[in-house]
Amino acid sequence: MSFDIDKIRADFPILQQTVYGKPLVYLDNGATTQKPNIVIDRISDFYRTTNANVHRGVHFLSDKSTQEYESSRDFVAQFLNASSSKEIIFTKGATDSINLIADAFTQSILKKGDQIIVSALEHHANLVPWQIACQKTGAELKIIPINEKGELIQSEFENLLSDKVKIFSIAHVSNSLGTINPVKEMIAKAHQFNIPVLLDASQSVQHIEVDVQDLDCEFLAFSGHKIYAPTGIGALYGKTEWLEKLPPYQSGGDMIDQVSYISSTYAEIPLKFEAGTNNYVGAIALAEALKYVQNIGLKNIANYESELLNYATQKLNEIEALKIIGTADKKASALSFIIDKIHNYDLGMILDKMGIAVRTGHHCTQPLMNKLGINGTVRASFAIYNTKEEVDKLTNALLKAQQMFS
Amino acid sequence: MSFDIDKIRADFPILQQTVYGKPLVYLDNGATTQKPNIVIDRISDFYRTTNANVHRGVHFLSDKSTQEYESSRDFVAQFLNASSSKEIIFTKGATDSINLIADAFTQSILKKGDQIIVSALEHHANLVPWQIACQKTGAELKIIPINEKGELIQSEFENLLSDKVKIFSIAHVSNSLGTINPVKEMIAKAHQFNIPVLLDASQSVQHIEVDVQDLDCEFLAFSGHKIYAPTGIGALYGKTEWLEKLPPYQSGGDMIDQVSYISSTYAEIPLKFEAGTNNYVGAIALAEALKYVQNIGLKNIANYESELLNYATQKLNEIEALKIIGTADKKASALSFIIDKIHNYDLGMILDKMGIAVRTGHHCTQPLMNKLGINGTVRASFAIYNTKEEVDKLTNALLKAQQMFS
Amino acid sequence: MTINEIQDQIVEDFSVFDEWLDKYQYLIDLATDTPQIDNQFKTNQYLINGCQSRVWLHAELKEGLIYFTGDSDAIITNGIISLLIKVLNKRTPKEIIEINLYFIDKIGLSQNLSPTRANGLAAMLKQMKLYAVAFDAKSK
Amino acid sequence: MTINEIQDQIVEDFSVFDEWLDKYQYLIDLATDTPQIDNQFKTNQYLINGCQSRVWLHAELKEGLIYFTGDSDAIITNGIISLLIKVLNKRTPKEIIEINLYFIDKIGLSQNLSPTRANGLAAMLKQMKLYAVAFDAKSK
Ligand SMILES: Cc1ncc(COP(=O)(O)O)c(C=O)c1O
Ligand SMILES: Cc1ncc(COP(=O)(O)O)c(C=O)c1O
Repeated sequence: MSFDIDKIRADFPILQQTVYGKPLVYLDNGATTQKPNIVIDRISDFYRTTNANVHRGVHFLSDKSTQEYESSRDFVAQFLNASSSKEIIFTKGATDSINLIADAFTQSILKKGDQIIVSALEHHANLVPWQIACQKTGAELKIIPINEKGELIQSEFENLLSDKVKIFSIAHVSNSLGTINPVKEMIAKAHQFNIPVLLDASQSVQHIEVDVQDLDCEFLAFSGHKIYAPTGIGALYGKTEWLEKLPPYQSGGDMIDQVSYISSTYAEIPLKFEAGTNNYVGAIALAEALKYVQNIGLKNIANYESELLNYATQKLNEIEALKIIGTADKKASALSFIIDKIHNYDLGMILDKMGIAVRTGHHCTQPLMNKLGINGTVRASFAIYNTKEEVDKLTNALLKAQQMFS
Repeated sequence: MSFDIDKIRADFPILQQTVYGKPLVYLDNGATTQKPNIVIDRISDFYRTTNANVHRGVHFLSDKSTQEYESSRDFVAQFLNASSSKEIIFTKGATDSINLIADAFTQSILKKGDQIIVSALEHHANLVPWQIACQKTGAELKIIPINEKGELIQSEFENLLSDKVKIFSIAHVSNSLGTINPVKEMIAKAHQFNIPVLLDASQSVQHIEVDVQDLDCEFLAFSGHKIYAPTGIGALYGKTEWLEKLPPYQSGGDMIDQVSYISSTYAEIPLKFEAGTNNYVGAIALAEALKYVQNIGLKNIANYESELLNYATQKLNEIEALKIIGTADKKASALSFIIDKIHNYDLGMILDKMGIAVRTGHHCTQPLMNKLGINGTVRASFAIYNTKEEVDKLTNALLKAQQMFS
Repeated sequence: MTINEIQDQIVEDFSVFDEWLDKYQYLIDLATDTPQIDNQFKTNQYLINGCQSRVWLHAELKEGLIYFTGDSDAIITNGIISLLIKVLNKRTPKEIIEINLYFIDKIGLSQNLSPTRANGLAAMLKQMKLYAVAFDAKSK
Repeated sequence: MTINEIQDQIVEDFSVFDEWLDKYQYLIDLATDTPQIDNQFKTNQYLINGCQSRVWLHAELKEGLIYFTGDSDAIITNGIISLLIKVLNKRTPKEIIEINLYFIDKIGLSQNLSPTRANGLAAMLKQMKLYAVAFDAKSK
């Protein structure tokens, strides 16, 4: 399929919205994406025709719901190129997925003296759970530093590798700087020390091709709402042998095999990690969103968005006193910047009044902002439905704002 | 508002569905309820007009989303009569809510020699997390036994009370037998020993009035999907002083105040317990569902459903060889039964073929079934849209099934 | 009779019913035909996972042919076991491994084949094939 | 001028703008009017939570009247502080406690009053009232 931007925009009803009388220019896709009609309708149709609780029923609707839920799992597996559907666990989102793994490692692997590696670019969701794991177990957190372009310093990463490291958890794409980390190479290096790797793909699955077998990561986490799916659903991929050996996270219905008042035995994976009534409608809508993305094609998406990002970078660089934060050679989606003497928050407020939605502040990467010596940035983050005209609007709005504050 | 059953049925589009060419008779409400148009439309409309990530944005849509999310919290607080909105935490569902509390008690309160009380009626979701808490801390699980009607034996409960008990967690209404437990009195008794109480209201909020201040429970958990709201959302109520002193559960964005690479400080309640992007659309739809319920009125609902349950009980009792399991004086929604010499699963299959959706098996209460010496039951569970005609269909179908197996 | 002759026969038997309930009545009636498993095999080892009812299945190889017996505490499940055994009994491992089982679809029970289905038809079938594979391996 | 006279004046000042951007331009221009907080008070203790920009607010009681000073690292926030101080400065604690603040609504900034709003207008207002309550209690 070729990339037909008009058709794509027509798929997203919210883009027809106006804000303060101005057409909405939605550039806050790093925070959450908008939903195409096909996903919204999937949810409504499901509730209108099929809904019943999964896995437990002998009746027609329950069976149909279960089939749709499980084939959604199959689709997620296919989308990530997992080797089996049982390697896919449906979670609440990336934060839930990462917490699940951090908890399992806390319970069963980490000990005093062990180490955990993360990077200086991490979102709080991939930092705080590991800090807590360290507090609970006495393990130590090691941070891969960045260079002035916002790229991880590979030699420093290599220095951190050792047999002491029990897990390495890293963002595929940085949410605040847009840096695409060379994770395939980094995973291979970690494997030389038998270190399992958790990939935080929250900012990558929607922008570039992700193949878990090619990358060879042990775990991968992402959120549905950032890839055109509803809120409240996400996925965790894990290699079978790892999921089988890790202890369960939450407990309750569906995740157990036998229960007595005294004790319980657990179900097989993936159900072992899915306690209670899962968000099966969310899972079904997630699969629908992934199908939508797959139909457009991730190669096409990556090309289109990268062209957009380059165009925006060039345009913004023409603005005097504007400084782009994060100038890695390989970037996706996010464009962070500051303007001399104007607070990012002031800029955000003025852009908002011109109908342009951007994010301001630390983007849940406070330590990174401290490291960079800034209090935050304005971040424009692009998705498949954004256009060069929107980039022009952003540029003009920034020029206008500059005037207002001068 | 008076109870207009035709109008109510018209609100639920799935009830117009046929199954194997027969009109759907949906009596599996204990597993999950169907959704009224107003809730389904709320989700679609939100995605079409308003969606943006909450709490973090300076822009118009983000602000609007946040306001709708927070006013949904206000509504849940009002629905439960909580004294403040910050006592409401949005979770994935009842299982998530109970796991949160069990984890917090495991982390910060339970020690070897302590005790936890649950009842013989509990759903696995309110049993297994406490078993695991016991395994992790060395605390001991005490079970309140039931009498032959399926009621908790109060004198035995009183015998279990002591200073050793650190938490008492109990279902308001039993999902498999329908028993309404006298929780207000039991909570008062527990308080004499300063024991905090978690109420599993998964099977009560949708059927009878629940007022947390009147009941005086410390915590309360329920799932949205069982009260006409979507999957993937639920709530946890907790008294302010308790939520303030318990440690956080998951960690990530939004739940922290300050983060450095070394450590982090936590946000105020309720955000302390809401890590990552929460299911804000689910929360908004949950509030819509609760409004729908409140408009009909829980008194009216309780009256109507209780009449239905009585009618069904009387009708089913007329069937020879049928035995109702659970004959408590006070019951809500669930009607469990077995028929001599016919496996519950066989019955369920035949009812299904007549368009009647019931649940069969242990209903996630395996220990209770073992205790009762049965391998499961057929459970019909009623909601606001069920009718006496549907009860008649169930009765006739059971008679027909009896013939088939004789 | 060949495997396919038996399958065709079953399809014909079911073709007279156009009501679901009649099909199930027939399954119920078939239940009594199931070659009864010896009581000594009614143990956890022979229990099949994934069914709401309990299902035991036993197989043995005699003179190159597999003999299946089974039982369930639910009658309809027993009827289904009975059908499966009718088709698969006294066949060589190789025949079972290579079987093209079309009758389930034709009699309208294929919805029951979903692995998520509580009756475990899929699980039973899988177990029968596993027996065949095991016997086949042994005889090599 | 009375509190309401000042409020009415602000409403009038804003009434000439029908474009959002002009209102914000006016807020930006107002920012320089903010009675500057003494540097010694620009500490965490005087920092207001709940704003994306940093906001410091200080109050002192002199001869029964409250004197507010403030600052923010964001200009628009400073403009808002300036408006609030215009209205609330040099009033008695009682006046501030009992105030009916209608100008925010009338100039179209009431959306900014939501407690979830990142600019923290609600948080600032709350802090100012807290000062008033504290001074009021002390003087009793
Ligand atoms: C009494 C009771 N508690 C807890 C649960 C668990 O709810 P969920 O599966 O929505 O987390 C259920 C649902 O079946 C229930 O009936
Ligand atoms: C890189 C990264 N990791 C994790 C998360 C957390 O995702 P969620 O809030 O959906 O759980 C985000 C979202 O902002 C992110 O950008």
